[in-house]
Amino acid sequence: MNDGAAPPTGAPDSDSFGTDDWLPAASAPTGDEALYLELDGWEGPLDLLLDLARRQKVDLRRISILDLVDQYLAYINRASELRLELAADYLVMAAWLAYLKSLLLLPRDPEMQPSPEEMALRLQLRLQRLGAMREAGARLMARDRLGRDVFMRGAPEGISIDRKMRWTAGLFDVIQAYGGVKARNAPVVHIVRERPVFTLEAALERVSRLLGVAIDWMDLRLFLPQFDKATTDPRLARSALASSFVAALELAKQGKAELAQDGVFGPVRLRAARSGSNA
Amino acid sequence: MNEPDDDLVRAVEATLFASETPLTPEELSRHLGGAPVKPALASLAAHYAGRGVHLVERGGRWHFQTAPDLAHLLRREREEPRRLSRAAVEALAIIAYHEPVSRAEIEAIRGVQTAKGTLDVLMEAGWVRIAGRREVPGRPTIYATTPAFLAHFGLTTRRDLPGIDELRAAGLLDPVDAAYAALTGSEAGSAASESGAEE
Amino acid sequence: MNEPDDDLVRAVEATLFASETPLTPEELSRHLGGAPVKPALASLAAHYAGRGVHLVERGGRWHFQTAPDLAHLLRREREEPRRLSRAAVEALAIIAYHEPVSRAEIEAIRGVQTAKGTLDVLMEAGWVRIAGRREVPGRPTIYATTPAFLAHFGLTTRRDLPGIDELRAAGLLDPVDAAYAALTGSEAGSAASESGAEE
Repeated sequence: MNDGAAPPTGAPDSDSFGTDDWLPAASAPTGDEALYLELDGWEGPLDLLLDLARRQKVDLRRISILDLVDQYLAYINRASELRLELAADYLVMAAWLAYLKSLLLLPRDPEMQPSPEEMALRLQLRLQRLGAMREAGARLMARDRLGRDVFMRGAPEGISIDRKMRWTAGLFDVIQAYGGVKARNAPVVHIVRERPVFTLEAALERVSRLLGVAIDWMDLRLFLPQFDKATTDPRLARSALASSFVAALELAKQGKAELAQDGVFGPVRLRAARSGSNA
Repeated sequence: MNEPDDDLVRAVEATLFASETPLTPEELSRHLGGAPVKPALASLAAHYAGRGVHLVERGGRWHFQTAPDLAHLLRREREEPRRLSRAAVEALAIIAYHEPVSRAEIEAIRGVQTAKGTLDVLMEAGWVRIAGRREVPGRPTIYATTPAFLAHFGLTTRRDLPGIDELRAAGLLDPVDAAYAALTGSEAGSAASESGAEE
Repeated sequence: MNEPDDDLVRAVEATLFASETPLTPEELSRHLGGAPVKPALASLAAHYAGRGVHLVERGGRWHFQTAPDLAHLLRREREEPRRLSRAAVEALAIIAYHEPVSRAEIEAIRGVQTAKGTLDVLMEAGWVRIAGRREVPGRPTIYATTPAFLAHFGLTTRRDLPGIDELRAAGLLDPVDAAYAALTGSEAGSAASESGAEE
């Protein structure tokens, strides 16, 4: 099962792993060179460090970090002598470990943060955690596994659930749908609803009558019939205004009235035409 | 009869359970290193006799199967409420108001084609039935509502359905007025405009 | 404890035998018309405890499986389940013991980058699922195990993971920062050095 990462080709000296028996059998190391060629087998420098630590055959909590650093550096040096190509992260780790070693050996700088001891302890903690997870994985893989050690029923009949639709609709849905259908498909007849209007004829009659009794300019609005606002449809009043305005234009055209407006949207005024003059 | 070895019974039990096919006693025996399995089979069959699973022999091969009286557990129906589609509600309404009615007549009234599946859904719901054929050329199937339709919608008879006049009074039947009301913003037709707005 | 109804026990037995997948008590109960199935499950589990087939609970789901001690009889014809790469085994262990966990957290423990394919393999096996995102900057995807993981490795719950109590007690499931702080009594704040150490 290649997962796309560097394929684990088995660690060298795998019997020192003890719990790593789930790995493919390690190719037997025949000499230094073979051993170092296995560098691909490690999952990075931390993995290599863990392997080296395991070879010390002591509890990871009691591991000597200095020994471990020496082993790692020796390993990397040897690989370099053999002119093996080392991935950059191994070299970075080597440089960092060399630095750590120098800090651990040199006289302490109390100001230094983090202290070399802290750095060493953190490295140890990381190795412990990786080691713990590696063992946990091995123990997991060694369990009685479904499909390998234990089996589910070979030929289950299967249980099936047939879904049955329960259709729902309300009476109002049905009635409304019927109304909708009838309305949609009834022959379309356009009926303009009867509504109160003040006709042009009525406006003409009223405006010319009132114009006769007016003595000077009068606002057009004063020519409108007076409606009771509470009981009258406001549209009737608007209709009267419109009709009266058209009536005024008509009277002006006939020469019977004069129109005046002082400004845009200003009140429209009218008066009876003076004899001989034009609007 | 000698009681078969308990380990062998367990082995036979596990092997038959895990097997993908029924096994003959010979196959079982071969699988289990030549042990005589027949007493174990008999013992197992007796053990499972009253349980929910039986060990049975069919044509010389043994396998586990669900107890016959529990076979109904293997298939279950589950009801799922589902709203009728608009097309189905309309078809149902037309059938209710005009029954018996053919599909062509439903389409004429709806003004659109009605899929066969729409009527199937109504029949599956138990609200519409085939009421015979119209004696006209082509002898089309005609549809009518069922007593279950009346029961579901709380109607005693079809005459309980509101008439055209009532629909109009309820504002359900006047697209022109509805459109006018919608345009002028008057309150009269807000209910009607809803149906009027539908196409 | 009340003895559960014998018919119900038989029904639960038959349903679990017949089911192709493990079932939760809720699914079982729904299948059996709402009956309370837990006493029946307990009774069945006890009945099968010494037999060649066991009734087990894995991640809240129940299924029958062959007894582990009979593995040697059943294994021979079966092909080995997929062999996982070392990276995949480690990632799986880290997810199982730490879940939910982000890829960065997996990598922090392993000390190397985890190829995308590694997690894909675990998800394809049905053992690992995406469990949402961690509400921290970058909102990384977090991973957790599935009921199928527990079923495959014969775990009733994650508490049965081998050694998990000891690992937790030893602080080995805590991040390095927390472990360092616990060991030295210092604050966890000075911890940036951990990642700095790698670079």
